[in-house]
Amino acid sequence: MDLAFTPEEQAFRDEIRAWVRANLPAEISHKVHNALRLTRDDMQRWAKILGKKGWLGYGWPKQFGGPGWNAVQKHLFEEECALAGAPRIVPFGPVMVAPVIMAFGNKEQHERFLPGIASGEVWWSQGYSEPGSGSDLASLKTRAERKGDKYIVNGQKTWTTLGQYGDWMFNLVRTSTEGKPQTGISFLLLDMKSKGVSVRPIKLLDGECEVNEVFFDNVEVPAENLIGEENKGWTYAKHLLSHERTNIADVNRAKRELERLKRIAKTEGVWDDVRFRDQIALLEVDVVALEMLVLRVLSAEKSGKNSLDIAGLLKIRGSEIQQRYSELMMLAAGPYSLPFIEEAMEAGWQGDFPGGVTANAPLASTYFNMRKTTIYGGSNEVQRNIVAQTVLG
Amino acid sequence: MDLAFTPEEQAFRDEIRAWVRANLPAEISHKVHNALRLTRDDMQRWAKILGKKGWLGYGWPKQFGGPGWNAVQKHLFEEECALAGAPRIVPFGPVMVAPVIMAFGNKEQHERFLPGIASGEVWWSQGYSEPGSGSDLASLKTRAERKGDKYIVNGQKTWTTLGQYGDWMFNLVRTSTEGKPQTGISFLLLDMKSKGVSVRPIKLLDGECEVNEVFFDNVEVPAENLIGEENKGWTYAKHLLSHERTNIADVNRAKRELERLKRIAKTEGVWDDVRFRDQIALLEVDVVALEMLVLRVLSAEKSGKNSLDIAGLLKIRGSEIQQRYSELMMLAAGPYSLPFIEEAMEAGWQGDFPGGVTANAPLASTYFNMRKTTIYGGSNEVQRNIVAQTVLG
Amino acid sequence: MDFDFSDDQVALRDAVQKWVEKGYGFERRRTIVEAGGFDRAVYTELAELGLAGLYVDEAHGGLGMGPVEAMVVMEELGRGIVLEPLAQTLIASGVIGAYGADDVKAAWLPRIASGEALVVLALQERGARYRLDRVAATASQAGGAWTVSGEKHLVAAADRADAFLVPAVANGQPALFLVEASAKGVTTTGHLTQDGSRAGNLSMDKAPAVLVCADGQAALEHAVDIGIAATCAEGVGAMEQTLALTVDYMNTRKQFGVAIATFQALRHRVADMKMQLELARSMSYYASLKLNAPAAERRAAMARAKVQLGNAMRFIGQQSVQLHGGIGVTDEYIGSHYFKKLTQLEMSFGDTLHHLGEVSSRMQDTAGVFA
Amino acid sequence: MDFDFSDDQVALRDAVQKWVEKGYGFERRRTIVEAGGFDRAVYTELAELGLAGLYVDEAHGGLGMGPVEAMVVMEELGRGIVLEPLAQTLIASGVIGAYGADDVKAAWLPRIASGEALVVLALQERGARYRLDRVAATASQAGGAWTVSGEKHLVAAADRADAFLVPAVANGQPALFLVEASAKGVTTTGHLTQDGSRAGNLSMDKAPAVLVCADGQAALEHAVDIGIAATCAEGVGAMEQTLALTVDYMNTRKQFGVAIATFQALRHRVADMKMQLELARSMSYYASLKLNAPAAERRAAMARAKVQLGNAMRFIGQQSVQLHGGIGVTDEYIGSHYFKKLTQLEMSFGDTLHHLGEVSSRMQDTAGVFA
Repeated sequence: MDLAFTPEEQAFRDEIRAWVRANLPAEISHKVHNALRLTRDDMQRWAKILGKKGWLGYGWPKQFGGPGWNAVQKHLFEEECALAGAPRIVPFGPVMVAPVIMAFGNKEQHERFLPGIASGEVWWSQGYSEPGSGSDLASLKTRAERKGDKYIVNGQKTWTTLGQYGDWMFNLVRTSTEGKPQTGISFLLLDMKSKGVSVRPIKLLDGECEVNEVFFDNVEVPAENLIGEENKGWTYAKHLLSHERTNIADVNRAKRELERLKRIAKTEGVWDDVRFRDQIALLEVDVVALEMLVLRVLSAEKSGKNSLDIAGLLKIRGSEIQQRYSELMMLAAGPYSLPFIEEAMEAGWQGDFPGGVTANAPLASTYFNMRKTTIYGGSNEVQRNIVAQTVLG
Repeated sequence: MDLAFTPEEQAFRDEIRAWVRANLPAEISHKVHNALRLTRDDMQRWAKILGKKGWLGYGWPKQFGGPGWNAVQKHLFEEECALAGAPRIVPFGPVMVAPVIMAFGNKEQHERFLPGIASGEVWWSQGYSEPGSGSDLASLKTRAERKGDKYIVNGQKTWTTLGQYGDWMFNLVRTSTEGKPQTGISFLLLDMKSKGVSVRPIKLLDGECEVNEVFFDNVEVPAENLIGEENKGWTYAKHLLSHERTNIADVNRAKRELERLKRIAKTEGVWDDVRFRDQIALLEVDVVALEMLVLRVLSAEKSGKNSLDIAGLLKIRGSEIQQRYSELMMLAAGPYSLPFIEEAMEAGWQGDFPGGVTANAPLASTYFNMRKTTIYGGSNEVQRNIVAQTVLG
Repeated sequence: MDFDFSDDQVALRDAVQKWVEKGYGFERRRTIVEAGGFDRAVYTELAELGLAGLYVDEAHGGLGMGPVEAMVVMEELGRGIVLEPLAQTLIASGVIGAYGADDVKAAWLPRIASGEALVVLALQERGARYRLDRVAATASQAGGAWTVSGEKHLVAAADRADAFLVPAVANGQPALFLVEASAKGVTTTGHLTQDGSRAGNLSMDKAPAVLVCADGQAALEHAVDIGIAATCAEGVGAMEQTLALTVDYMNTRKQFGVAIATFQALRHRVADMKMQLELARSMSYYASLKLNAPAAERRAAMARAKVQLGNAMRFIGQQSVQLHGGIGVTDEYIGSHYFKKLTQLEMSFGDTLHHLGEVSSRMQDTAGVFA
Repeated sequence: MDFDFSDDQVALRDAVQKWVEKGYGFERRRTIVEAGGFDRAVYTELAELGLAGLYVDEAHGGLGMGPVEAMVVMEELGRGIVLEPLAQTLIASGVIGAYGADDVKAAWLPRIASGEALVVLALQERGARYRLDRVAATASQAGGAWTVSGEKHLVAAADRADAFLVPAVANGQPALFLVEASAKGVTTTGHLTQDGSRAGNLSMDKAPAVLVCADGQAALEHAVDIGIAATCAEGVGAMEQTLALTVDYMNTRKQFGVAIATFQALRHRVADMKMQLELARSMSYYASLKLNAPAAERRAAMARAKVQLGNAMRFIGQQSVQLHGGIGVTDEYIGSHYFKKLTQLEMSFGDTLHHLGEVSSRMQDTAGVFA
């Protein structure tokens, strides 16, 4: 047992750190460190920089052009990116669909789709949730009917994160209504520029359009875009979800944001208020405990011993912590988190924010936005069901 | 709308206060104020004093010899008793079985049982729960078979509070196994000195024997001890439970104990610790809010308007608050709550308690004991089911 | 001890409720937010209902009502998440009525009651946070006339108001002044706030002012306490509607073939929301019923109430969003606007931690509602 | 970064686990409680397993092991809610080993390792609460010999121990002394504590003493930190067993015709217990892995760990009782004894609020495990 990273791991970290600090554009990290609005260009610019280095698919095995890092290395990479203020990698391409394509796609699909994902050129979106199918995902209704060498897709997806920027979309579609709901689902890749696809951004409570509805009206999809076998899509989707992902805890971001919270508390004069500071202290304990939990999972993955089936715990705790730091930031600024000035969330805004600290502008919006974290990716209620199942049977 | 009690209510309170202060034995109130061990004699002594005044059945209507007080008057009586450090009235006779006897018993039963309850001479116990029937009370199995003019009772009750002192016991017994479980239950009064009754005290985690198992081995009970009709006992029991009882919130005791907590915090040197004091302040808010909730219920009962169906809320919140003040008292004394010296919980103990403050002796025991409050009387989980039912349907 | 509403109070509630239901639908509200968060026409409608004069005595053209009536009204405005700041009018009329000289009353109360003049409290200064004893604005007197200089933020409807109640230090002591929007040296700006309402900065450079009360600390505390009681009531209305929306949704939304209202874990959450709502309502009553108590008792009561309300608003707001799932975080769904309103109310007139500190520092040996 | 246990550590765990299962059943434990909460024979058995010498170097007859091994052992003792205070032995051997002069080591470490001498920390003074910088006991030197006077409470197994590690003020500074139970001027008393173990008062009236460390503050902090790490591990074992008992009960107990493990609200409670357990285990690892870090880093880590453990122990203990219902509060059911153990552990070596204060006062700009 050892808490310290090995010299090799430390050297790896140093290498990543040096490269990230040298290559991450300052104007982007400035936005991330201050929770300012990121554009599509910001996100894709960073993705392409990573892609060029071969690190956008940082979790990919070498055979598909990835760096072949182990769990600890992946974590260190994520941590260095987060602490440096890099935008989160939009996961739908490199993290979510790519492993499915690798595992269940054919060679043509590998060659056709993986390069665009690895380079950051092609923006992928996720088509899972539907208006009637949230926690009960298997009840999805979007139909794909096979007509010759095509599928004709009709239906609707929703909560499609950043779908307004998407080039391609991976979808769970219903290809059969026989048997259990899970058995009639297929995994289909779809060009979002196809005729019949329309995207409607959904404005969220913070005023931003982070998610979308995507409508399919007789969209023709070549049958070659089907991954694996028809009606086996649920298995592939589960494979994707079951992949132990310590990153869902987002502890590296939590560390960065805890440091930001402390800066805000100092600026706002509550750092020396025992009552407020205790709240930060409690959060600090929570973050350290979460990080230790993540490290335990990483260690188990690395050694293959003591495998820990606690992805649900990571999701629950990670999301609660994200909500808490955003709440405390807002409460730290107090009245000065209340002005809602949309322009003030743009980098370089030269206006006069009430009280003079423009850094307070996004705090309430972030708090509002973070409510999503206990809902998406399998709501925390669903996660608790899963955890309880492992404990109680 | 008015927060103040009316002059008449105030005068009533003054009268009660003067009488209670004049008649409550000081050695008993000393024990109550310091959470020392109460004997059967202590409890019955106070009951008889009340009984002589006609106030043991303080909720009884005049026709049965009670004072005929309204909801507010009953509350004021309870409050004055609590604040003066009177022992809680053991409810099984005057508060629980008496109203059932009044409502569903016949004239002979009234004359036979009510005087002994009103005077405090006869100690009653409750026979509801069984080992297999807790939250699911209707599944009870204790059988009463009619044989001529007698019932033969066999089975077992448990969690019978203070049953070791009981003279009589009211029981829910199964007289039929037909139909729904609820429909085969009868309400039977049983002399605990009958042959075949045995009582086994259950030692609880605090070392005290507050509850008992009661076994029935072919106990003969005269049929005249049946209340109302055979197989209608569930209705009578529900009548008893549905009686809106603000007293289940126990807010008057909470007020007394909050004051005690403040005294303990001062003695133990944590009153001036912001961190600890905030915990007391939060509890103070909780207690005031609970008291306001109780007063709202009383007002609604008094006027007959705006009836509030929130007994479940009172039970939940009241029990949580009881647990919290006992927890904070223990934490206030910290290390000095840890000695477990059973004799130190006797009034007048002259031993040397570690640290010199004998008042710390019962704190942990009370904390342990209070865990029962969220379990008994319909667990808080059952109460939440009930509340949810009223809100969600 | 009596918590029944009088017939008049019930009639008042019905009138406001009817106006909200008919006159203040979600679409009208959205239009107002898009236009900047304040609509004078709406404010005029409130005044026409008599609400702007609720605290103004009849001699000055008002209804001469008290805190319970104010509570009834604010609950309904909260239920409708009405943007226009009636709480500010309660503060201004209450404070001028209680502390103003006769000429100040005569000049302002009738105009406030009629809705002609919107007067708001300009309280917030940078560095004060929620503390009322930190006032940087200054007042000075020359030839019998006062002028005030200073900068206030988060002033409700700052650039749409007609006058401001302004705490400023005069002769080393805080005093309370009335400064007209049209006065020389006054500039205002405006912006939306998180709940969709309007606020702004008030900047005063030797602006002519009328003295309302030389003992400004007492008047300011009273002003804030009127605001706290109003906020508590507004919160209760907003929470009640939030819970109602949640219950409706849970009984409608199906997952796994059944309404999500059937899941026990969610049911218990709803029971906890109901608990918080009823505790909050109880403490809102308490706040309003203590609003005319002596200052020390009044202040202690407001702090207690605001702690309970703050916790309740946060819990109910957050849980409502959670129980709705995705739809709960969308702008198009009205529930998210209740959540934002509840969030902002928690930070109005002192947040939960601030008032916990007030409760803590004011604790006595005694306990309970009457202690 | 590696959290796998070595084969030796696994073997150590198995040995202790086996001893607990075979040698320390509920009935034996009950007998010990009834006899006063401490059984020297049990302590001897622990010593025979080598555990009393875990921190003693091999030169002095011990195993020369480190904090991870101590953690492994304490987890198992916690799982068995063993009453005999091995944590005290870890403290005494750790502190004497780190700070004692060679002759003190030679005199005591072999006897500690063999189990012949039980040495415990006599820390608690009235008025100190959990603060380590409040020491009232005094030491004075005459003719090269030290004597100590003072009164200590809640000393583990006070009247069964052979010697005490005693903080006392010497020359205006706290120093750490060793006082033998048999020394002149020493009197002890004994009583049960809430978890069934034994403690007592230690009274010293010019009792002859041996100086262990003149910089008593540093040694005392180190002693307490060894105790905190041990307590965390003990808590993890006790919580794990508490959860296991609860899960068994829920899958057995039927109400309304089904096992109560089927009720979603209760299932979610169990998920929250599992969460607390895994967070606590993580922080127990953290505490043990930081136990040999420089003092400032070590102290900060212990405070963080104890906050997490305190919250977890309280939550899991309380929820376990609640999920058991009536049986959970009975003396005859083993679960209630776990609850009492968890309660007492929270108040050992500083409770949650105390350590929250420590975390708060030690916070840096940085965040995380390595900050």
